[in-house]
Amino acid sequence: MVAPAKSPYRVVGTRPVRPDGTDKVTGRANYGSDIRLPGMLFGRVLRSPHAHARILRIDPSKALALPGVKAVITHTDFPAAEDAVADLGETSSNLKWLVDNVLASDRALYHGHAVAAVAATDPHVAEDALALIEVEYEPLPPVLSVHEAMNEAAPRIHPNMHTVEMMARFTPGPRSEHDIPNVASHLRMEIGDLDAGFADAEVVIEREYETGTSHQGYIEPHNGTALWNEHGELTVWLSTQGPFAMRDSLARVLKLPVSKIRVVPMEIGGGFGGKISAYMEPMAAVLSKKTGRPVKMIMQRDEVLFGTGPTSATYVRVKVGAKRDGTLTAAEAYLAYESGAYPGSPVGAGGMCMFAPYRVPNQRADCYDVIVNKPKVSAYRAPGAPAAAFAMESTLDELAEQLDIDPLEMRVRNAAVDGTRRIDGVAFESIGNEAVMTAAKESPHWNSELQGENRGRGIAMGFWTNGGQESSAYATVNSDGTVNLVIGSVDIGGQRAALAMQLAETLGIDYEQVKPLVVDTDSIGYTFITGGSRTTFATGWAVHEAGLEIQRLLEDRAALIWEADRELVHYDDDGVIRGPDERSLSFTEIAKQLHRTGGTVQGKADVTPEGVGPTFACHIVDVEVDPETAKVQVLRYTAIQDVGTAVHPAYVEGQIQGGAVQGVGMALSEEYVYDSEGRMRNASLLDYRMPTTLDVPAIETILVEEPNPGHPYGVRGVGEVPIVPPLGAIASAIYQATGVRPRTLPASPRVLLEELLPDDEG
Amino acid sequence: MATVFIPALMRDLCGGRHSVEVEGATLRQVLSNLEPECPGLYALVVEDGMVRLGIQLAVNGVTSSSGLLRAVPEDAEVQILPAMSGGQRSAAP
Amino acid sequence: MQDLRYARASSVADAVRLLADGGPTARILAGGTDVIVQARERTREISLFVDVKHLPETMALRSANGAGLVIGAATPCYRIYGDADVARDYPSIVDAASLIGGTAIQGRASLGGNLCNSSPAADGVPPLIALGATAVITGPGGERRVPAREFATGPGQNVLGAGELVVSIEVPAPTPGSGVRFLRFIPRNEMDIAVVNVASALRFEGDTVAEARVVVGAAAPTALLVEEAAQALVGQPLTEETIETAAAAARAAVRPIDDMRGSVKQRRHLAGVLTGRTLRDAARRARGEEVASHP
Amino acid sequence: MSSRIIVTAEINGEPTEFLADERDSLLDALRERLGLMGSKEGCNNGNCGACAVLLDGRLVNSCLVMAAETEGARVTSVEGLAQQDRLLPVQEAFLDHAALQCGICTPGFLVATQALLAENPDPTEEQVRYWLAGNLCRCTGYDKIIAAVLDAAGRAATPAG
Repeated sequence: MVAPAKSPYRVVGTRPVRPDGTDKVTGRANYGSDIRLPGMLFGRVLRSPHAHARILRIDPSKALALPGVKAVITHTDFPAAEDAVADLGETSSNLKWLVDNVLASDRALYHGHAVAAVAATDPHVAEDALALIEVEYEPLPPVLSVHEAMNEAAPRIHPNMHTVEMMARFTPGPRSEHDIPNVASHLRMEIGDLDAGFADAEVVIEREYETGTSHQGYIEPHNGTALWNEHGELTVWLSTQGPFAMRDSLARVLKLPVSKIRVVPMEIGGGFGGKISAYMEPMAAVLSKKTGRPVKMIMQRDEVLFGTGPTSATYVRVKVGAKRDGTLTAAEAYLAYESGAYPGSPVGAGGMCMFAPYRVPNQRADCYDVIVNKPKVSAYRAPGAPAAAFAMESTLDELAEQLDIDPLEMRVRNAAVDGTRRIDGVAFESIGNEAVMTAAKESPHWNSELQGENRGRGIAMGFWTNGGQESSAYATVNSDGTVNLVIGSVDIGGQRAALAMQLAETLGIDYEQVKPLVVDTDSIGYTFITGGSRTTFATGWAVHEAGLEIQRLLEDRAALIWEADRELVHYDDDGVIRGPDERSLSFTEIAKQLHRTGGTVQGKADVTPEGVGPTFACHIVDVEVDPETAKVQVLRYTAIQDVGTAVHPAYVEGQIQGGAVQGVGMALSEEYVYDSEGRMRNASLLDYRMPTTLDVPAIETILVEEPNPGHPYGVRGVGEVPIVPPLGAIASAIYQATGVRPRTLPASPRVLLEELLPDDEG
Repeated sequence: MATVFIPALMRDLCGGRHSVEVEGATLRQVLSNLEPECPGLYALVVEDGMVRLGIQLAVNGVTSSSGLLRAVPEDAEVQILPAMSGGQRSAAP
Repeated sequence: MQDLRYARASSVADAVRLLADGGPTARILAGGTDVIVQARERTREISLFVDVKHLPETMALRSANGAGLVIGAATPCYRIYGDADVARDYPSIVDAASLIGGTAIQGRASLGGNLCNSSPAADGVPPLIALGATAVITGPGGERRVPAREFATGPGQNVLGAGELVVSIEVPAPTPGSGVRFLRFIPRNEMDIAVVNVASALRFEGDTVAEARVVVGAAAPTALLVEEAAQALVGQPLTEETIETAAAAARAAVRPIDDMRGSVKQRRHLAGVLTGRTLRDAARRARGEEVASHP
Repeated sequence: MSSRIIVTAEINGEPTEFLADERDSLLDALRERLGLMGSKEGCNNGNCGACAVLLDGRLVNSCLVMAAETEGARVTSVEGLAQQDRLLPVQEAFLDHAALQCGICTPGFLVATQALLAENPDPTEEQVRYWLAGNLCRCTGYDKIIAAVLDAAGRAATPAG
């Protein structure tokens, strides 16, 4: 089933213009950096030039003497700092890490680590002041890769930290018998009997893979404006994926009750997981407290690259066993992911996702979270999965080739189906994995012939699951028959539209009758982040529930108006309330009468939905590799994905296309380049190479609509999985084109050329 | 009876077993009843009366943030999983 | 942005005076695509911008028949590649001007600025050297002319003395039988600094190469005129063999460095590849065949 | 010490006099001095195109223009594209094609597209991609943007009835 022949919905599945669209094409939409307040000061951050250094002394006196400079802060200005310092040791040091990552305390742990911040009357003056803050450093040897970090001789970045055997990140289990240097945690997932599985195999191959550090690359730099007023109330305006998550972080760092903090989400210019953590916001708050004035802070682009959270650079070793007919018998992986300066890489997710599209009875993944002197990693679209999938998909491809089986057929033969157990023990239910593979097999792209020299075609699968968590919504009926829909989920790419559509569907009214509004943390119940592929799913659920409450209340009102038996009054799918004696009132008609019959009506819902739907994707890519320069050009790209019900298909396609192109960047051109001292050398959008319009072709999409039975409209999260398959697909395509299989990504021309060049040249 | 799947690194607490069957109508009851079978496991999963940050519990494969009060149907499967969704709270320090 | 002043020159003489008065930290502001970034990122000390975009001399673009081409030092790229005469007679200049940065950069960036920024990887410079162009310099001591190949003296360094500025660039008129081509290698397809770039200029007499210039950029402290490549070509028909000899000469002549944008091995190899490709295209253009600069 | 200058320019069709810091870029001046927040700062060194404006009709990055340079010049930012209450075809096309997700790059793309169509009313897909290569978008993978631009060219060519 590629798409249902006839949609059961009136609004869901259509492609209306987004409610915030006009503001966004006229320049009127207010993003975080667009805010201007009376008396506002401008803040800037001084950052460490060293990857690892003891901070001996910070002297702000010259900066403070500069006219226009109003305040300088360091780590000690945070109220939580004192407690946090005491919280050393091997147990959960979350708070210390959180505070230290915002502003370094005794040591700077990466190039770009914030060490001080200044507020001044003018942005130019604030910048001038940075140069006047004196910091004395004692440089320490940096640790720059998982291999270096895990070596016995490596300096311990957190001397008191020991490896814990963890269920998951930040959850200490027993201390490991083998304390591995700079490894914060080791997580093992296992099902079946691995040894038996490999004994059963007729072919076994084991390969190693590495990926570089890449950044979410949102075009809008981080920003935050804070006003801490005389009553001790803090208001922060910013671009964030999670206003409530930010409120929580601020409360912890600043030791404030959440009720004293109001976070106002402005429009957000991209996030992809990177705009959740606190960076400058607590600094802006403390600078505001110190000066009594609002303080606005905006990162420069280089700060975004070296001062926020990119994704992990990774090392993955994978071993796969199969029968001659291609049946997989066992799969084992060793994953070591850089977490940056503090624990918390997404290595567990990598281990959990890499084998998920396949039915492998015996599996094990050992996942290591490794500290290095680089920025603390942050979530980035399907965190951890792309690198791990690259390793598995490449190995599977090689296995298929050895067994002389078509790579897609190899996947079809081993496809996970309902009832197949994942490595974490969960059995799949109602998944679209096979449907995606079938759609790939039937796609025009797969059935086209690839002609021309130096060209190759690759295919790869990807898996991700979407999140549930809390969401709130309420909706008020206006007398003109419209509805104000109030939500706490930030709109990062069409969420207002997708949510308004679901409410319109529930109420049987037109999309245009719903006016969605994103509000601050004082104005709605706790709503988890816009991220984790959860908003259309979970906030959509809340919106639906709010709609159902409106239905019930309007039934009550109609019964009252008609003096009819409540049981005989029904709100029908077409938005008409019908009662006895063929009486009926349309939504608009009853809306008009509300004020005269007892007042307005409001539906509300706070939900924590279960029933999250796992998603699968299959990408097909054709590339051409210039044999003389090793430059890879993507010629054609098709992304097939199980999207559940596509609420607004254009934005679903957009998620897939955007995710695929970010994956192309990871595969071909994006990586952090460090020198031997651990300084990032390419902290600009010139040299951190995100794909341009010329680097990618049109991205064809095939939406496989396998509705999620766990959601009223069958919604599955769609945003993350499209970044998972591109790495493996492109690597395989390069192999087909050149005979060289990239095992380190990005496969930049520089790296690939080494493989393609004749040895005698030079 | 619910079947609790034991994560690899907690199996030595349970005599090496991959899964254990216990009674319980809620996750809290299931985990409490598991304790005699797998001493020490409860403290690894529960902190201050709540599921630890970074862990999620799945009932029949479905995770939720409803915590320990969640109902466990008869013959359900319960898994103890690492939290992993994009941007989960635990992704940030 | 470091603290600086802005002054708009009302004449070339005014620009010279402003520069001289401003001292060593005064800089000419043409398109600004390099110097504004340098001032903002404080990679170069600048206290004064002297804007020269309001002077007829620096904004010129004249290609009188047979008398060569005069490009004002501040004339932006888009005007250069948008000019039909330049496109016909000096296509390698169009090759370069149409790929420096993106469209918005080309709305401002100038070849004079590219020359004066003196980056070893400047895309505008190799075609000028290959065409035998001359920088017309004015300063407190009057006017002087310096060949483009002698202009840069090292990364970020050039022959300009105190108070001197480049007013224009003169390019000799093409001779019959000549063809030119510029290509660069970048990892993306736009918006990158060249890993290596090469400009080639050929003049044929019949089938024989009568004159050849191969200039390799980003592979030495300044763009490199590879005499050995020319020697391998001149006096013979252009064949795959002579092209390979020239490419080998380019590979042998370059003195590249390893940096974040490319490795020594990669640059050396690419110098050969691009030498071959530019020579083939230059020959096509010499024969009157169409070789497009850009879509 | 910073010094202040007064600049007179035509901003979005209006003769405008504004006070600027001599160090201000045109982007700084538009946003901080004139309150025109439509032009966005994505990289502040000419590599993303989010701040693109027309300077005397020519597409430039406003972060790479000094405010002082605009004395006597004409500047058109995204706020100046729409005529009275009518969106331009390119603005309509971006909405209809869902060519924006977060929308932060959109002002730059719209200004750049307007400049393209003024010069080449009927571009090929390759020409569109070439012209827009200096405008980065991280959300869309460009697919729907290119479709919207090609559609806008068609709409502009067909006068509304």
